[in-house]
Amino acid sequence: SGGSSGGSGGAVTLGFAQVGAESGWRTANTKSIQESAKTAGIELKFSDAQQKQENQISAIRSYIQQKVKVIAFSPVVESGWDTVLKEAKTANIPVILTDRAIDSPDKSLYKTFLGSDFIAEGKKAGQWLTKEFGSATGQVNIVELQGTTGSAPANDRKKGFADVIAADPKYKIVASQTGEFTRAKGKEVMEAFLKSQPKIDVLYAHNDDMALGAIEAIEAAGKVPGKDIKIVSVDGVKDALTALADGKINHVVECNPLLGPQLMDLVKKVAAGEQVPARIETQETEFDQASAKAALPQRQY
Amino acid sequence: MTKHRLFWPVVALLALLLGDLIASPAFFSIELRDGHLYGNLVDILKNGAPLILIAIGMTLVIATRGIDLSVGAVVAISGSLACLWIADHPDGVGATLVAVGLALGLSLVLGVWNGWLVAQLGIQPIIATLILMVAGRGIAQLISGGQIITINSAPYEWIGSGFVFTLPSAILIALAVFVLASLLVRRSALGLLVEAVGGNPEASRLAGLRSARLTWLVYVFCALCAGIAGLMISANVHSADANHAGLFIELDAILAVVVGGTQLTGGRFSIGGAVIGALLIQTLTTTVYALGIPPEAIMLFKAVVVLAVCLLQSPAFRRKLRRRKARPAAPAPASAPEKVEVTA
Amino acid sequence: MTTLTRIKGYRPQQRHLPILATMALLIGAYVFGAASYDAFGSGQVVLDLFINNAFLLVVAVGMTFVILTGGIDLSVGSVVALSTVVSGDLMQKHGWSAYAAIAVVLVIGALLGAGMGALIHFFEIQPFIATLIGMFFARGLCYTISTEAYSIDNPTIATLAQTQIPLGGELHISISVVVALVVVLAAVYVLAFTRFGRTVYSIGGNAQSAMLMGLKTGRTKIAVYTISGFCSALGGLLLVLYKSSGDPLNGVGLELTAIAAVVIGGTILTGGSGYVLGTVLGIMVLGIIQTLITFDGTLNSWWTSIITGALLFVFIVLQRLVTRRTR
Amino acid sequence: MTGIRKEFPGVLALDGVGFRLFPGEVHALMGENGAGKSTLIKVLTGVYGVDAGTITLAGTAVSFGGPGEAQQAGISTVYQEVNLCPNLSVAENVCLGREPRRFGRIQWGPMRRRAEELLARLDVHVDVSAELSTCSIAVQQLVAIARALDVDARVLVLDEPTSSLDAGEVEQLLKVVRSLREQGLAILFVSHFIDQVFAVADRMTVLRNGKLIGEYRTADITPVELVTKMIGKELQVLEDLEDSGPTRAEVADAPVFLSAADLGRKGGVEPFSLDVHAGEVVGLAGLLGSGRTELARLLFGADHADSGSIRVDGETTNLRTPRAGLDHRIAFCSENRKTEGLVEELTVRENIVLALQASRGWARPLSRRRQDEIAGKYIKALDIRPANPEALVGNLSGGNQQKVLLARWLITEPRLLILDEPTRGIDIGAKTEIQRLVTQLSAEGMAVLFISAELDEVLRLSHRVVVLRDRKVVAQRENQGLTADDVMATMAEGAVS
Ligand SMILES: Nc1ncnc2c1ncn2[C@@H]1O[C@H](COP(=O)(O)OP(=O)(O)OP(=O)(O)O)[C@@H](O)[C@H]1O
Ligand SMILES: Nc1ncnc2c1ncn2[C@@H]1O[C@H](COP(=O)(O)OP(=O)(O)OP(=O)(O)O)[C@@H](O)[C@H]1O
Ligand SMILES: [Mg+2]
Ligand SMILES: [Mg+2]
Repeated sequence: SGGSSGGSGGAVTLGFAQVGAESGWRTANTKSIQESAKTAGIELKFSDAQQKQENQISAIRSYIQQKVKVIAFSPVVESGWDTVLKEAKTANIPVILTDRAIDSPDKSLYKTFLGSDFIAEGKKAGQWLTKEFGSATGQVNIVELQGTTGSAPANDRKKGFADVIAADPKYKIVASQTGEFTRAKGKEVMEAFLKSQPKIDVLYAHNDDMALGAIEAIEAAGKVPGKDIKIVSVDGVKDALTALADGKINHVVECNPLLGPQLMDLVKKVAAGEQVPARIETQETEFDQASAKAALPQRQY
Repeated sequence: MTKHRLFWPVVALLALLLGDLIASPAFFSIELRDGHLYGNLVDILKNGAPLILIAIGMTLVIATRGIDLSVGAVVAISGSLACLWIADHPDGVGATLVAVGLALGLSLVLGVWNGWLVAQLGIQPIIATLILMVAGRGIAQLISGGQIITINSAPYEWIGSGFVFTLPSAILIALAVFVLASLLVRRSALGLLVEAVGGNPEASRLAGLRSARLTWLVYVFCALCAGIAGLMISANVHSADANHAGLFIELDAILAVVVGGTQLTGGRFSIGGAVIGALLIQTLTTTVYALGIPPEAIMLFKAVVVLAVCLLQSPAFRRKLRRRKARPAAPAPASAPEKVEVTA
Repeated sequence: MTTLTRIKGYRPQQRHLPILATMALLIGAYVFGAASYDAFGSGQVVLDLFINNAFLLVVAVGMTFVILTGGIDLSVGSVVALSTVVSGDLMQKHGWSAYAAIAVVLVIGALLGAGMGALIHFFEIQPFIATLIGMFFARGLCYTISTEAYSIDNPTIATLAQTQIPLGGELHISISVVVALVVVLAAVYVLAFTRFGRTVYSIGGNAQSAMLMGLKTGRTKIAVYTISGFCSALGGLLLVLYKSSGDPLNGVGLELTAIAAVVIGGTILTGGSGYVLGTVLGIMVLGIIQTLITFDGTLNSWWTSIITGALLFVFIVLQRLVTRRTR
Repeated sequence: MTGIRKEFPGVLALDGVGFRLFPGEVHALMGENGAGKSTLIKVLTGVYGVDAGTITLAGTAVSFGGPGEAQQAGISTVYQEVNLCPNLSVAENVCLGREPRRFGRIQWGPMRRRAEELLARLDVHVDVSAELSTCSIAVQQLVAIARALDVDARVLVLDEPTSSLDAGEVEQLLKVVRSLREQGLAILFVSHFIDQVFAVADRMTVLRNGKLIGEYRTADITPVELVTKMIGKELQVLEDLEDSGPTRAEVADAPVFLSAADLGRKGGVEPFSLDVHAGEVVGLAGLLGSGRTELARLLFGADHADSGSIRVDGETTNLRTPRAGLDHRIAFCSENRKTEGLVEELTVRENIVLALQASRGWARPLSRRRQDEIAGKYIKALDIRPANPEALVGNLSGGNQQKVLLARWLITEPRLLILDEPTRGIDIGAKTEIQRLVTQLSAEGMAVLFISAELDEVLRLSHRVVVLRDRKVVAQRENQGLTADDVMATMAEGAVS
């Protein structure tokens, strides 16, 4: 393999620098990109940064060396991209951001952003909660399973949720701990919550996996997830939708990883020098029990 | 009594538990729920079981002056393989046994691989096992297709979250391995030979020890322990997560071993100490959750507690402390010289 | 390699063998890359190795000192993160000048290192544990300062970061590379030509003997960890230049990469034997493995890990075989 | 030093010991193994703190925080075990901490020259840029001494500096010591060689079991009196050793146990042939670095031979590893007990049973009772002190460590026992005991290969003497009427046997 270079031939070469393969969500994201590149006839140079920004930067550098037509990447973190993106700009290679935004004030460094808004996801979860418990009297005790400390989705989903529930003092987060986005930790932390908190009404999990782990802890404690403790989480992976269909989860806010087709459209447009909007949100919904049941058969990940 | 090797690790564990009791009296409450014991202490045992297992294996590796960074990857591989098999086959005890056999067989092969690099090629252990640490997670992802494999098999789940006589099965498995390892090591000559190889490899070689074979053995044993731990971790959450299962567990395991009184420079080892160390670390984790320490502060909290534990265990620290205390009380040495002789 | 040296009639010293072997392997890998992938052969790819790994190089140099004494420093990743976060905090939140922030960061790094060294020397806590405590502590400090990444737009930092030093043709390096090379040269000098440097080796050879020989082992041990802390802080600053950001999640797992680089470079983990130059080569090995994979560009995530491991294996085994055969 | 008391957990190493040292004298510190000599020296130089007592240097009370401070105060010490850095060059080991510098930069050239000069004073000529670990233990010992001589010292402390040196080196060293005495240095000298002590010391202090027995002028005491004071009872000197062994004729009739043909190793020893009969004691004689150890290692399988073959009991075998040697019931007791012999953090018992256990394999452990039995027996037979099988070997005195190592090999009941400097650092009582043991074992049919820097010892015990020079076997002599001078001559210039 190898030996092929950007400009040669008719095919557009896309250099894509992925964050890593840290979750099923991410794997679905990667798969979607790889598959839709194939169908779109785009030659894909793919690299996996193993969750390290340094690696992503050096991958982008090597794409510049290889003179690919377009560079796309999902930033590991929001900041710190100016230097390398300036190099890309100097080399006249357009850049597309996927999944996460960057916070550079210089908007000319990239052509467009395609992805989701973590704060909005947190807000949606909060809005569901306020609707669900709108009529409740007395304090609503919430426990929160945070993502990896310091990571953007954790920070933003926490913030969006907190902003919404701050409106009413009856919503109280009685315990909030990191479950590191994993089932095992989600379960372990929930086990401890169940012992230290006398009354829990709602669980808000920053991703599905932690919610799925927590469900097992709740069941082991002899409680009924979805009834005794209501659960809302973010992502919308298949397992979570199944649990939602079974009534063990009450609400799932979608964060869609399947942005391959949308990305390839954009790549073609950008490569052809067409104008594209500066920000494109992926199509995302929210699921309740009914829509989960409906969506399950086609769920790929 | 204070001379016993396990004295200070046990004191440290008890001190931490005492701290918990003071901070949250409910910490110790245990009740019977759904026919099994339920409480924080039970959680510590159950969730600590995988770490205990790995720490046991790691102890022997460290005793030979080695280190095994690949245990986390082995955890992921073993769990993924077992869950893959179970997901593809109708559940039942038979499928579970096959899955367990496959996973442990593969773990064994991985241990042989590590042993080969260290004992046969003579590569430094940290690098030799780093290879599998890096590649192993990839292998696990390859097995699982990068997705979390969710399973539904009561017999398999029993390994991680079942109960026997109201006690978590995980801790019983860990206990069994502990007893087995202790017997194997102390009832046979393995313990002595391992300590000799770790204490002075060249002298051991000249004393006629087959150190390559021993080295091989400990890496295989360690990988097997990690394999069992992998089964446990995946069974506990009914799913295999190739990306996160056992992530950074090698650090915790090494910490457990060292807190348990085994030196990283090899030689004398204490499996019991490693078990205490692992329990200490798990207690610390559970404490963090039970006391509601905010996520931002967990690391600081851990730093402080581990520092306190290590200082408590450090003979040098105790010596200095004692001297400081003794100084104002008795400034003059007991037997002062009567006359000063002029010399040199 | 064997034949090459024989032709010249030059017998390399036993202790230089790992370095020569690594160098030969690196050249081999480069030639392979240049033959397989377009644009790999351009000199800039080599320079990019330095540009991308400048901060890691500095950290690994500090680590080399520690490992030469037979110790280990697990705190480097966290200290790197702490340095970036503190820089971000001081410059972005408190509006400090870049130079003041840099000074403070370096002092913090050195102090943390000295603290760990003191734990190791005075209380005889094993280096692994003492620096693990340091690792927790520094990472904890990061989170307490900020759980979110700072985007650093300080003009001084921006200029430093984006200045390219042309080397003729299309080739260029960054200021970080210059800093890293200066650190490497300083370390080479210190280790080879100062009493302190030789004491470092002697402690690694046999700490007890070094003490009985009347060397200042305690002071040296503390100094070594101080150097490592300082280098980590400096590495953190280079990372700030590299990424213009201060992120509490920076450098997770970096300690292992640094240790791996040092050991691949031929330094023995039990101390007493090894060279800074080896560490530089170790970094290059890790860098070139990654570059090869990026240029290939067809591997999905898990194959990336597997191939990285496999290439690491090939490098280490070849290195091992070469050094063994010539013995 | 007055009223010095030092207690280790469970052992009272020094109990109210006083000691005086005057400028311009050589003062010998005498005592059995484990009497407390090394401990006293370590207390003096600040390695250990004292529990009680004072140290006065030139009228002022001092207390050193470590060897570094002691050195600064003008006390230069050679500790008993070779305490150098094996990973550094010879030159560095001589000069470490005092390297010639310019603007803080170490001058490597001058440093090498200085090391060469210092070693030349001891008549040692080695490549000073070679790594120390490539040097034999004797050379290492000389390097340590050269290092101590380099200091601008007022006090020179030598703890068993001669334990693995042969006569020539010892003579050279004593010459240097005398000249330093002339220069007004105070010299503290520890040795188990009574004749050396009487040759050089002006005064001596005797310790026994950590207690001060007395201080004597050399002129006022005879060797026999001294030994009596050291061990607390009369010593029967074993003059009749030679008679107790089998006669030469008997041995020649005994079957050949091991036979080496053209065995050799590049960089080690040149190919040699050697037959060892059952019940025969073969002594190896040679100067420092002549290749005795190398030869022994080849016979055991510690190193792999490049050429030649070995036959054991008439069958050709391939001794690739020490393990193979052990399986053929060959035992090798290394001269370097610290790095190649003992596992310091294990107990006396564990060290003693190690080789036996290794040969049995891990699955057939010696029962604890059996281990205690064996350990107890040899602790008694060799008078290992403290007589505690659970003491850590690292905490034993040098001589006692040597005995432990010897015990390890004796219990494997080998058919060929290779002893490389087995009496290194052992007091005379134990030395005679070991010599008696060798004679007795050979009478029982065990073949022994005996290496010692003391030619007398070799001659007393061996049936045959193999002489090496420049890593080459130059002569094999029947020990019948062989004198030390004969052997010396062969060692020095070589001869055809
Ligand atoms: N670190 C230690 N811990 C415990 N006991 C010790 C330690 N060092 C020495 N001892 C004990 O102190 C006693 C005196 O030992 P020392 O080394 O001073 O003897 P020595 O006179 O030098 O004997 P040798 O002639 O064999 O060298 C011995 O019984 C020894 O076991
Ligand atoms: N002059 C020398 N220079 C450097 N290395 C030497 C020299 N002589 C011996 N050696 C090394 O020392 C080691 C031991 O040599 P060997 O032990 O065979 O000598 P020996 O006859 O036992 O003498 P001794 O033990 O009294 O020094 C070998 O590894 C050899 O390479
Ligand atoms: Mg002594
Ligand atoms: Mg010798």
